[in-house]
Amino acid sequence: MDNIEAAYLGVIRVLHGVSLEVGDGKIVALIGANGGGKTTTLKAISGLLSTEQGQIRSGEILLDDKRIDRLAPEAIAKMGISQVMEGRHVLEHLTVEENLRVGAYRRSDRAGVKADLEQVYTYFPRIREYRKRVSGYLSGGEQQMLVIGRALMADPRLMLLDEPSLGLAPIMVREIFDIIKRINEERGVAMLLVEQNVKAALGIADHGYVMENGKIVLDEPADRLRDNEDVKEFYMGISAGGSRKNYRELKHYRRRKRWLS
Amino acid sequence: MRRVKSLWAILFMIALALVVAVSGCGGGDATTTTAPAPTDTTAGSAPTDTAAAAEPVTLYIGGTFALTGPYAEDCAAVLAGYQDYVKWVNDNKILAPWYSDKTIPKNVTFDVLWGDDALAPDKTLTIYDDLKSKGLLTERVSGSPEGMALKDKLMGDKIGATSQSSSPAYLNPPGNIFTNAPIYTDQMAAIAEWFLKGWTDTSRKPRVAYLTADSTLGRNLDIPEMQAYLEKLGYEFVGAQYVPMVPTAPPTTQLAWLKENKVDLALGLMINPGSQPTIKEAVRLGMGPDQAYKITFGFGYPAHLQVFAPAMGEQGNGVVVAGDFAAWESNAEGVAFANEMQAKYRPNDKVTHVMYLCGIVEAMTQVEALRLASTQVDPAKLTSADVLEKGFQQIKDLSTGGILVTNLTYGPGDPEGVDEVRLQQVQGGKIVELGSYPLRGIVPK
Amino acid sequence: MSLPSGTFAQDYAQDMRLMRTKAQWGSMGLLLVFLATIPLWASDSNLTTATIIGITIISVHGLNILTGNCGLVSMGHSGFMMVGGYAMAILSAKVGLPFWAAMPAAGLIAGIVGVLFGLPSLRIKGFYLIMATVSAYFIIHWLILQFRDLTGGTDGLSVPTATFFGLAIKGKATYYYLVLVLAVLATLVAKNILRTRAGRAFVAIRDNDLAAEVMGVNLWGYRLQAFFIGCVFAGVAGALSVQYYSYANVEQFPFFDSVWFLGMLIVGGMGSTSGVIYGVLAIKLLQLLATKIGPSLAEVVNPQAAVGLSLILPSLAIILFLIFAPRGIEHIWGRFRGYYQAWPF
Amino acid sequence: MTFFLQLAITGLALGMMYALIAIGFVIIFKCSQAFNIAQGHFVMLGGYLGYTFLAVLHLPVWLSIIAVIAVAVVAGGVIERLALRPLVGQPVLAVIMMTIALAGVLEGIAILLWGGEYKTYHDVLPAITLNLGAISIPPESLIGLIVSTIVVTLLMLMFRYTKIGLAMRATAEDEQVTRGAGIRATMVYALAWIIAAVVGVVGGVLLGGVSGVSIAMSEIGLKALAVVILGGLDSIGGAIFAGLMLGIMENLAAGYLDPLMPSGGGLAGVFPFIVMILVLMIKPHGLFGLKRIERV
Repeated sequence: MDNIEAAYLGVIRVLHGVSLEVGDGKIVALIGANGGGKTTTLKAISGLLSTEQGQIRSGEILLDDKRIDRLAPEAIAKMGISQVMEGRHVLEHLTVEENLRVGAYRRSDRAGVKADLEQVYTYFPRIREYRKRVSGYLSGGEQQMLVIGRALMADPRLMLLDEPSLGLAPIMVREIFDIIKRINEERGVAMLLVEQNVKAALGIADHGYVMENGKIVLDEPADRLRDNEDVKEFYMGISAGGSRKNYRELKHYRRRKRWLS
Repeated sequence: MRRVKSLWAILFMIALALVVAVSGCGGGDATTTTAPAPTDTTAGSAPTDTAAAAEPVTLYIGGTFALTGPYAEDCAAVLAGYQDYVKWVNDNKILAPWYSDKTIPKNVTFDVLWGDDALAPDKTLTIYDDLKSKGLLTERVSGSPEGMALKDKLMGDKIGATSQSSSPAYLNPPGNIFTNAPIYTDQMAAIAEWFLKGWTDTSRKPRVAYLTADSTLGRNLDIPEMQAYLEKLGYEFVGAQYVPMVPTAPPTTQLAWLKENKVDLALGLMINPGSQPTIKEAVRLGMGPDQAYKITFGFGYPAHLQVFAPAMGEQGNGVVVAGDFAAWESNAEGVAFANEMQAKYRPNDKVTHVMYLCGIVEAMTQVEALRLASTQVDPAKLTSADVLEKGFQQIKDLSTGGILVTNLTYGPGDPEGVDEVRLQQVQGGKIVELGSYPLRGIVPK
Repeated sequence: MSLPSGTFAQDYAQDMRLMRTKAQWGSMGLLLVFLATIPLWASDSNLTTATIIGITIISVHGLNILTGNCGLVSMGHSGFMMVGGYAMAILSAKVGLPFWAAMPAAGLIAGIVGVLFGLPSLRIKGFYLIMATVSAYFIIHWLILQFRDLTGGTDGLSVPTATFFGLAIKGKATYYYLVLVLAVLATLVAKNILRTRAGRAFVAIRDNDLAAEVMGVNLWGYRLQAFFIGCVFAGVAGALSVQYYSYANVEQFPFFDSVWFLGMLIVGGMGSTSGVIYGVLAIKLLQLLATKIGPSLAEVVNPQAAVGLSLILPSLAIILFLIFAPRGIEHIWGRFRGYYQAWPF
Repeated sequence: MTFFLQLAITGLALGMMYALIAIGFVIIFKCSQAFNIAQGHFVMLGGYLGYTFLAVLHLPVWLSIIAVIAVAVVAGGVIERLALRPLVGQPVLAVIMMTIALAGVLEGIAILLWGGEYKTYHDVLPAITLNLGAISIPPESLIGLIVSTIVVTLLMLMFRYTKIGLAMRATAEDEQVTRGAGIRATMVYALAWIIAAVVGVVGGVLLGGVSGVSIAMSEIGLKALAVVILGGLDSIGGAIFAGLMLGIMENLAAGYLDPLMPSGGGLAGVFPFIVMILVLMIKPHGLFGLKRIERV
């Protein structure tokens, strides 16, 4: 993804020259403050931006050197990119299994679908019990599992995960992240993870980007980001040496940020 | 930013509007330069001063037609009658084959002006203004609400009109909408009298109810005088059921109600689009003169029998219609005249609807009014008031060659042209005449 | 921002003023002179068209306040016109009220009926509200037919010629002037309503009713107020139309009129007072065009061509506007005018 | 009692017709959140097409049905592609206005093609009147009942068990998710319109056989909207239930209440609207509608 500028309604510019890269089979975390353009970035990749009167003004998005930034979301999905949207978009009035089948809609290999269905149930044994149940009645965590499972059913190469931990209990967050890691390791699916829970995200990611106001301000391997003082301070709520943040440090960060961008 | 906009915008739109409006009327013959009084109309391209009587003059007949909506088929046939009749008159310069003495001046030709009011009173009024400005000195009315809407204007502008409808409201106050069919209440009275002749059960009074269109037409008979007259004849009046003018579902409920209330005679004003599904459903429910449940349906709109009978076949048996027009099978002179015109002007698309005859009658009435008036006033200088007072109101004993049951006679305060009702019945898919009945004058004048 | 460059507002009062430059006053004057002289040169039928357009403008202003500004989509507007029309007819024909008293009363009655049917509007919106207003139309229609003693049922009701302080409002030109005055008045009132507290509340409700409520806008009160004001306009227009035809009949207010009114808002530009005028002109003139070219098409297609066309032409206009210019003529014009405003830059 | 049963059964047949038309509406709404006011005009179109194929061209019934459906498929597809697709993402009112304008165009075209006249083509459908004692069920109503039931069952099966049905249900719930899953939303929309058009014209052919064909036929669409509201916008089962209920209630009201009215009735025409406004006052989302919580 290179130098993307995106805007809503042709006026509201959200992304200003964002460039990022997700390697094969890697987990990349995209972190940053609210309204920074993280979700927009994901939607730009998956093509859903166009369904919200948004558009990519310039730049290009490549998947294996093929440009996908002009394609419809359906076509992008077909190329193996599958998005898990923020806020658990389960299809409430469909049963759990129907939800999963929607994920596998574009696939024609019946055997593969069946095997993947089984695998999803192995990853998330909890939702197996509810397979015939209308999914609107699942708990928040189960719904999150379901949507991840649904994205998985498309047999994707790249999964875009938008805030999978939102509104979940800490224990559930851990469970979800463990499974994300597992999926990544067992199936070799690349992941682009947008997360507020920076600690958890960087815990499983290989690489991380920090985004501010539609720009990438930091771009480093995950372990180095984890140790970055600014990241710690502003996104994880831990400041160096436990001291309270002060104005000078804030200024220092702003300066640094501007310099970087 | 909601603040006042530059008024240039409005000016621009008005200019645009004018361009559209003017280009719309452009090409037509209406001149918009003179003051719009009803008396100014020297129609066509007549020069400012007509010195010689030989100057060609075009006189217009016609008016509003409801070519869309429930009356569409009726009005389309009427229009065809108008158009053919005008061609014939222009070719032959006499009023009708049986009137060699009623000649049309050589310099006068007739033309038809019309507009489709789609059965909407407001459209009627707009078209009326439009046609008037184009030089139409008469008017025609396509239905009762339209007639009601036009009534005051016609009186104010002193314009005489012919009508396809025969609303009781035209009589009171005496207006200038001239009818050629008996007023609906008289039609109903005729059916009631006919039915009573065949009533043999002395143990009880026959029970009568209205089964009528849910429209101004249908509700025309819902007046106290009508009910009083039926009771005077010896009926027991049960009530009324209304069927939408064009039903979107079969009127089973209304028919079941008649059955439930043991009605013997159902009277109503229905036009073809309403009566076909109604009778079909009645037959299905086993209701009719020859069915398990004995009931007679009498309808009072002359227009539809010629369409109704062939379309319904045996199913329509026993339906009585109080009409006024001769059947196509009749050997009346007027019907032969109609056939002759059709053969000449539309050899390939013959109009089978009986309202074609109505068109001839109406057109003939209008032409006669214009002819009568132009014997007294220079045709180029005719006004609508002339046509009303020296034309329509002077028509005496005008023969329609048997299309109508009696000759037409009008006068000031007498817009009702005929004085008998002709009854017809469907028997074996054919139309059979049951005879004529006098008018009973049920509506107080 | 309809001002030539170089004109600035120095305080709020100035900013909100309707007329700001001499050019505006001038063009307004010209327009009024133009409108006032129409009866002198226009033909009878064109005068009729102008009068009907004037009446429609009054009615659509009401719908614009209700729908364009308050976001309450009503598809029963011609039903409320019918209420006003019949109120006028009954008050002047049966009660014998003079014209100047019957007219405002008709507007008021239509407004009250509007409020009655607007009552569900607190709980429902969107399509449900549209259907509630559709119901309102059919229920009003039915009730009028039922109370035959009062309304004349399907026969309709004849209305005596109006007199205004002894002066008979008779003849097309006189009536045209009456409608013209009222239409200009309605435009000013509509414009001014939007500049009041209520007008701002309407817009807030349209844009986000929940947010408006949180901000302390009395949702129910203002919604009913919008219904009331919108229906008063409709009632006055209905009364004028009945008075114009000197006849009241339910078929004078067909259901499809409500639909055309909404179409006029779409074509003109939802929510804009001047858009109302453009929209009414555009749709009415298209319908006129159809009736003008219809008879010549009648030879080729069928005698009903005029009616077919008068449905197809405005419908197509609405479709094209929805696809290519969803914000209406007003917006297009605004962009066009942008050049003029920036002049000489 | 006979009177009551007769009314009830007629109401049932009428109600099934309402349900059929309402279903067309519900399918479009479910899939694309569009309110199709022109559904009644598909019915009118069906009537005229039935008239053309059966009475003018004298095609056999089965061929006519196929031809009518073929025209409906094309019409539904074209309308969706040309008129509705450009509006994706526009506000609700724009879509509603679009379908109203479509109604105007369809009506205008019908007038241009067929004139404003009343047409009939009865006696084409098999006449099998069913007599239950004193009650008789007209054949068209009976056929209508059977056909509606078949159509509804087929649709239900399709939604429940086919992949395309799954896609349509999924799109109905969340367009972004389904598009993200590779389901072509445009295909689903087009299909919804096609199904709605087909359902509408089939209803029209049936209705035309009963009461003839005229421009006024589209009015039944407005009544069907009352059914839709009553049943909830997105519930097919609700549409069927509300359709039957309204059909029966309307008939009973006309039969028993009309004579009590000050000016003799016409209650059948307005009854669905009265019921609708009452229901909206009490249950703003209809009887079976899904209540969507609005997010601030």
